[in-house]
Amino acid sequence: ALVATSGVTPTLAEDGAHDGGDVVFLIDSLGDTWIPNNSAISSFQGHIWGHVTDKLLYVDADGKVSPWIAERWEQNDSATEFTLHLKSGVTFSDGSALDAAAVVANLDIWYAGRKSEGINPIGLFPKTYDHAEVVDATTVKVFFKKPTLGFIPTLGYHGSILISPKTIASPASSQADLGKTSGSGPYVVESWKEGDYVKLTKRKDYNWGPAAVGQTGPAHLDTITYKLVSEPSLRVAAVQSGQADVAYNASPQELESLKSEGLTVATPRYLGFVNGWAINTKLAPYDDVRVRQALQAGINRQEIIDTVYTPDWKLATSFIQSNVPGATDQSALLAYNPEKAEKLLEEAGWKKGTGGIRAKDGKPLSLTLNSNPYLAASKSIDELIAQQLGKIGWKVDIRAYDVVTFGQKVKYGGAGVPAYEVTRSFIDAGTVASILTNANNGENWFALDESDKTLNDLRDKIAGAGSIEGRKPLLDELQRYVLDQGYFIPRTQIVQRIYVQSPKLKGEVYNGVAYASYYTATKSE
Amino acid sequence: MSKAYFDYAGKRLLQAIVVILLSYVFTFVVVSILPGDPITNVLNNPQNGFTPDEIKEIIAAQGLDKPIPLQLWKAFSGFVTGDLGLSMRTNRPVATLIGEVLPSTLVLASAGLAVALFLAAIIAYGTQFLPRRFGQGLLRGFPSLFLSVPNFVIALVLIHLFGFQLGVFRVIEPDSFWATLFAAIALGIPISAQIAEVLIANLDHESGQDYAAVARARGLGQMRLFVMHLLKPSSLPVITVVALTIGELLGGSLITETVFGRNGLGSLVQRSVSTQDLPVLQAVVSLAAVVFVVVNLIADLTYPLLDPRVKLVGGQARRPTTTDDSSHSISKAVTP
Amino acid sequence: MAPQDRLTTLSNRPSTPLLRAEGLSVAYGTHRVVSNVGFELGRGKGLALIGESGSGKSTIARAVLRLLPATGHATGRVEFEGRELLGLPDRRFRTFRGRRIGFVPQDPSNSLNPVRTIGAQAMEAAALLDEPDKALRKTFVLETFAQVGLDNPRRVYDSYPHQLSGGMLQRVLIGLAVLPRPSLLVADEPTSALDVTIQKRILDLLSALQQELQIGLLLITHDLAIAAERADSIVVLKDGAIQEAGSTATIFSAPSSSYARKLHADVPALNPDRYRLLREPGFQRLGGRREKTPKIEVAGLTKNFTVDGKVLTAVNDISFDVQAGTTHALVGESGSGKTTAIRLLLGLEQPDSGKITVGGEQVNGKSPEQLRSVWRQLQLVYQNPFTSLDPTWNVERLVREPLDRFNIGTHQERALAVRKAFVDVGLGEHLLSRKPSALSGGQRQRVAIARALVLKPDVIVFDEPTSALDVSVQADIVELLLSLQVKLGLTYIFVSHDLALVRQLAHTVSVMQRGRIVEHGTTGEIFDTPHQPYTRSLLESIPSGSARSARAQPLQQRQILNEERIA
Amino acid sequence: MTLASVSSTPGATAIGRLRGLRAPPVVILSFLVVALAIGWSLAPGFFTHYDPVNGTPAQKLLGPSAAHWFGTDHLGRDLYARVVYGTASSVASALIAVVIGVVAGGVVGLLAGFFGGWVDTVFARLVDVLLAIPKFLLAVIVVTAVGFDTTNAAIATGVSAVALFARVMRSEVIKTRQATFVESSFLLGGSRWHILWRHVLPNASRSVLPLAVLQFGDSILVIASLAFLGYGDPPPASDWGLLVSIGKDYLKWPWLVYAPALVTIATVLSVNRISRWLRKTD
Ligand SMILES: Nc1ncnc2c1ncn2[C@@H]1O[C@H](COP(=O)(O)OP(=O)(O)OP(=O)(O)O)[C@@H](O)[C@H]1O
Ligand SMILES: Nc1ncnc2c1ncn2[C@@H]1O[C@H](COP(=O)(O)OP(=O)(O)OP(=O)(O)O)[C@@H](O)[C@H]1O
Ligand SMILES: [Mg+2]
Ligand SMILES: [Mg+2]
Repeated sequence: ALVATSGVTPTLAEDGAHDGGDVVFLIDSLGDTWIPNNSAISSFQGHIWGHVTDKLLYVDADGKVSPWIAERWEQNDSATEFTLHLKSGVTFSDGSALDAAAVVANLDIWYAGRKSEGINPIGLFPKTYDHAEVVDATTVKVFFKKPTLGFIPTLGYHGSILISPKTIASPASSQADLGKTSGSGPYVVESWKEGDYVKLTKRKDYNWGPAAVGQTGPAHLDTITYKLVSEPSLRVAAVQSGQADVAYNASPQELESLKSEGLTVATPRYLGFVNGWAINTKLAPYDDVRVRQALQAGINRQEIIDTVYTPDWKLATSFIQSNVPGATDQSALLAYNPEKAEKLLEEAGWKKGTGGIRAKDGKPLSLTLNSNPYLAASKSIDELIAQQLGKIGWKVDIRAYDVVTFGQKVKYGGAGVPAYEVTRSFIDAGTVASILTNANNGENWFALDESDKTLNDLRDKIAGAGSIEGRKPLLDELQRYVLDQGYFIPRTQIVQRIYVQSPKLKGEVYNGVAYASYYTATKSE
Repeated sequence: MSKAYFDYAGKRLLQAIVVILLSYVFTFVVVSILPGDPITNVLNNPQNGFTPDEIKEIIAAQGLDKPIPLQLWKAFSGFVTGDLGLSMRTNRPVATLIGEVLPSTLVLASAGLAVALFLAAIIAYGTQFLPRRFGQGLLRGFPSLFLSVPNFVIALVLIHLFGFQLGVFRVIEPDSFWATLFAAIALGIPISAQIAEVLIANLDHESGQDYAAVARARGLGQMRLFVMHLLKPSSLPVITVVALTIGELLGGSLITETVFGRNGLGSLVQRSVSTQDLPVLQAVVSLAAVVFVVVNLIADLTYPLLDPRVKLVGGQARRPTTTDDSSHSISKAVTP
Repeated sequence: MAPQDRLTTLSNRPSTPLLRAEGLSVAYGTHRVVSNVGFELGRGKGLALIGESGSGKSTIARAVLRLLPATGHATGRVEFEGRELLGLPDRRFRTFRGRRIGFVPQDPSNSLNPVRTIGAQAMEAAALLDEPDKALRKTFVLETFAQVGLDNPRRVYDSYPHQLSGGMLQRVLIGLAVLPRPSLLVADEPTSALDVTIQKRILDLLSALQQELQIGLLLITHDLAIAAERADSIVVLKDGAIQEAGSTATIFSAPSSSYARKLHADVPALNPDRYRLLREPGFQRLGGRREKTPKIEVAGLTKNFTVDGKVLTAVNDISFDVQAGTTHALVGESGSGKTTAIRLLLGLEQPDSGKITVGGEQVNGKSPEQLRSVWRQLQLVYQNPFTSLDPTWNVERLVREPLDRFNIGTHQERALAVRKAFVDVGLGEHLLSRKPSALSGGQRQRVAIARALVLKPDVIVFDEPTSALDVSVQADIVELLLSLQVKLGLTYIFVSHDLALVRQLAHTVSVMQRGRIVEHGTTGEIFDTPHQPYTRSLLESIPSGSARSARAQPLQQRQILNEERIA
Repeated sequence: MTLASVSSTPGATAIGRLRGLRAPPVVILSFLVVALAIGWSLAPGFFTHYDPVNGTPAQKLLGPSAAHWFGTDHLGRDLYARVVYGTASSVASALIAVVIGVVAGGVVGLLAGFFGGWVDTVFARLVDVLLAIPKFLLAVIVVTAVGFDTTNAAIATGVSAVALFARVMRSEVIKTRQATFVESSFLLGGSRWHILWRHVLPNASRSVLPLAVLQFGDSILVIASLAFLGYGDPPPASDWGLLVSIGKDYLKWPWLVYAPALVTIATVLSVNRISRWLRKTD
């Protein structure tokens, strides 16, 4: 058989841990549709896709890109043509080969979807994609209409999962049945039930794991069962009492005592923005930089961590997570300084009135917070911040919507949305600047349009930067500027995925989007 | 009897069909009040990075831009011909989704009903045999208490006590016998209270009737009086009440299933509600209505055959007794 | 042991009375309703407990049968064949129930379990016989059914209670009570829920059984005439205490207590001419101005109802006239169409054919709006004072309602009119602010009459206005009505099945049977020279009070039945 | 038959009857509990000096003690204060639900019962639809349609109770309509409207009152259940159901669940006892 050229020879883990074992992973939701394109970026279904499918490239927790199904890759100077060299001998669980043709089929469906059937494109896949060609069985050439530096990191992003061409060709309603979908991952779906569980069994002939995790052969654990238990306290209690092995999304407050009971607690951070607000600068009074700066100084971030979270959470040092390559420490701008905040507000003309609420021209200083439904602790933090801001004269209203209504009503720059709460991952810090503004399909987070010259300038320079080294000072400048202007108000670094795990289970790895992979894990009796 | 009975049955059948169809339309209208659905929701999430053009194209491809009445008509004609359509959230046939979860809910609901009947019978019949001062007051207090404890509190307490503290069942295997039993208890307790209240009211009423005194004067002991005379007339009207609790069994399963982690109709509704998966909601509501209507139809059609007191007049069943003077609001509310 | 043997053994001990009560008091909770009652009943004798409603009759019966509700508590002594009953433990007392002490309840329609067949319940009574063979026990049941005069015992045996008429049910109940051959039968108003004609048959049956089987009968009734006819001795109760007790003859002919005397005077059957003076003006009008057009004219009235596809003629071609200032009575057994006739008269139902005029105005064929002017002159007083007054209104508002509705007079005038009507019907003004529930039955019926009177109508229609009331209350109301008639010249239509009452107050009478008027005439004509056998049978059913006259014919069947049983 | 009721005092109100000491001790206790709940909702500041919204984060998750009767929550707020301040919204929303149920259901039942014929048929089918959809499911769907907050949950609960009241009202109206006193009023010149408003409505309402009281208790539970599923007001509101719902995520600190749960149970139980007593004395 063909042996991967750059792989570690598949062996059992050296520490003598044994094969076998069944893991039960308790999860609060199993997401919605299983059509791969539509579901791959779901934060719940990503757990399953991570075991059932492979990606062309691997991105680790520090954002480092390494080979996986693609052993090597090249690009032309203008970054409009890429050549991918695939591992040979890789097969999907339905027996078909993961060859160049399969990769082209995947690239095509990622880009275009089949909209009339309800198969969406992968939204984050570069819109500049033109087409891809099979050069030979293990070589694919990809063409773009415009330079697309982000293409390579995108291949390691969780949306870019490789699916068997047979599955891709099947109609949407068949794709929606997870049991009928074939990937090339170390596990296959043995059985599943919507809203109930997904049971995975290991694929014995798997032999093409990412070298970066230190293992390429078959997985050790026999089965992994993702079981839906929607109550957080029940998930944790089940792991405590030994009825399950992993509880996902435990309540942060409980973590300390769980650790002291000997359970493993993992709070991996993904690569992306910290949890915080993008401020709508169109909406009074947040069109006044002094008010924004007062907001920046009026939040006691340490108290958030002490009250709602645990020391596993990190203080925000910038508006991007500190593990992102290129993140710099801007803590000075984020220090809690209520006196400064009050002074800024006084200067801006907001005087304290009845009940300690500040007002100007008869209007109270108010802030409406729309708690992010994707982050469990969001409401508690909002409440706490409301208390903190209340002390310096802010009137804070909290609204909580369900996921759908949130999606409908709460948008960047929306009329009733002075502060949009961000929970967002990305792979490459280079893309950040363009998201913030409205150039090139940017999302215009601060509703600045083209009004802020400095920001636009930085954006253009970052986009045009030739090397990572050259980009670094520009990124630093961007971070300082955005925070100093009070455009983005960080709360804490985000831990969107909390794992409480039985001590018997060891050796899992967390990737750049903080998913736990049990491909490398073992379980002792 | 028989012509009157068939008139009555025919009329009830027709009503049942009308109600089922209307409930379908009703759900559609209510759920359509709020704009939004799983598909546009995904598209509108900025994190997913769709361009406005893409969004428009996909929405048009799904027919979601059509006027509401047109969508209703399409869905409704499908429903009438037995096609429940595709779930917008999961893209799978609604019938498959319901088929997957229905057995679990049916098991839970039947077990819940069994628990409810068992508890109600113990409480209500117990009042007939316990000494008036001590035990009766206690037993008679149970229904009120049962009606006052939130369903989810019972469920939480049961699961923590029996699932974790005592380890009677494994919480992650909610379909096992013991887990089902405790879920059924959580579901059945409030319902048992309603049945028990009606039973007690009926028993009080019947044992206060002259015929009970006359039977006692004929030398019957308490036990024989109860078994031979009171049991049947006081229990028969419970058929009607039980049929009406079907709705609550299905509705209550929403919370019980959520807390116990069971995958049934209730939790399907919860998942669909939070994403406004209209086709599923409509199908589930219609199914609930069908079950409710059919069960009540059966109850209404068999009741006149079982209870000789019922008179069928002008297509309506009348029981010329008397729950009136016991003036018990629940039984009043539920006796047609 | 065959029943006859037991009968003989029992009669061997004549010294102790069958039932003896001494110092019997009963309280419900703390509320004492029977105090210190004592009486004696011999074997095969009859004792009647009489008294107005609420005087404690049923309570005594229940105390003897130990069927008091949980709140009730009896003290004193009740001896049965020398054995004290009240102190016996429940289990021991149970052997007396049914076997030695039988019970016939008041309301037959509610005294049998509606969801079990008669047979099933009869077999319970039969189980008290010392007869191991089930088939034989069933034979006994069927025999007993025949004995109490049920025509088709087998059909009765298989029926559910609702499939039988009230009279049949009462017979069944009596049969079940006597089947185990008890030595004491307690009958609590066994006929008050029944028709006059059936009432007589039942009472005859009880008397016959009492004589034949030597059963002691404790009969409870509020009707002195019945007591006089059926009992050897009488106990008169008022407010739970004995007013007078003694042999029937003495109490009936020479009541010593004033209460017993009033009771005697109030029974219509015993005093047919009590209101002679008050009725005289009406008779004069009747005789004098015959030629004038009558106040009410009813001609060829017919009304059909369709029930489940079957046509039922409730009123069939009836005609009658009523002269102004007189009382016309409609009598007949239950279901004969009396109520339907007066509902047609009032315009509450439309006749299928026929014509009705009241005070010169035509009633039939008019809409409710058009009838308002007729109703101004024509009022109805219902049978049941408990349901004809809105329980949420106070009395003053109730009586004022018609004035408000017809917009009569100013506010003050209305208040005055209400007070006047109140005085007219003999009610105190202190009652004006009360709700109906705080009034006694008699008071309520007076309020109902006041409501009709306050409009000063010419005609008042009464649908059995006193049948729910005590004799003494009834007498008061009748007197009131007649004096109002004298004073105001009102015209009455009076519906009743109580012929004795009708005889006391009506001027003319129509006798109805199955929707037709079978006989028509002045009170004198109808009561003295009835032509129709139906009328005669109605008249015969009036309890006359002529003591023990009606003791029935012996049960001929009995001999034969006993022979069969031995065979 | 009605002899017993002859002695009942005229025009007696519930309070009057209570004062007549004919209410058993349990009922008096129930009235006290309800009175306390009303007190909490009208003047919460009178019952606690703690702030329900702003706590001391350093004092989070303390157990019940003399200083904090029900302990403190995850943000260091006094739970007793949160329960007390949450009463107004819990009680008010249950009231809204009852009012909607009684008024809407009452009107539908009244019209259907009084007019009969096609009016009855149309209303009866609508009510059947509401009845055929499980009450809680209906509430969930309605609250989803109108948006998540406590008032909307109350509306949803009210809507789901409409069928019950319509049904009871209708049968009461039909019963009353056939009552002799109604015909009697008709004969005495009463118009249809007069009879409907002055006779039928007051009489039919008599059995609706205890049911409304019962429904009040039930509404507290339904709204709590909706809050439990996350369909109520967002924090820092402190409706009882919401408190239990938040507390369930902190089951290591069980008072966060038990304190609001027990308050809810005590209130609903009291309301139920009062309803039962009203039913009996009516
Ligand atoms: N269960 C009870 N609880 C309390 N009081 C009762 C009860 N039953 C009867 N009473 C009262 O006891 C008194 C006597 O009632 P009882 O039924 O013995 O009278 P009665 O002479 O049989 O009257 P009627 O002729 O109306 O049948 C009445 O004042 C009645 O209100
Ligand atoms: N609305 C109706 N629909 C159908 N049948 C009716 C109706 N009203 C009366 N009947 C029938 O007409 C017949 C006469 O009834 P009605 O009430 O006039 O008798 P009544 O002489 O007043 O009897 P009672 O003495 O019992 O009051 C009965 O057979 C009754 O069942
Ligand atoms: Mg009596
Ligand atoms: Mg009549």
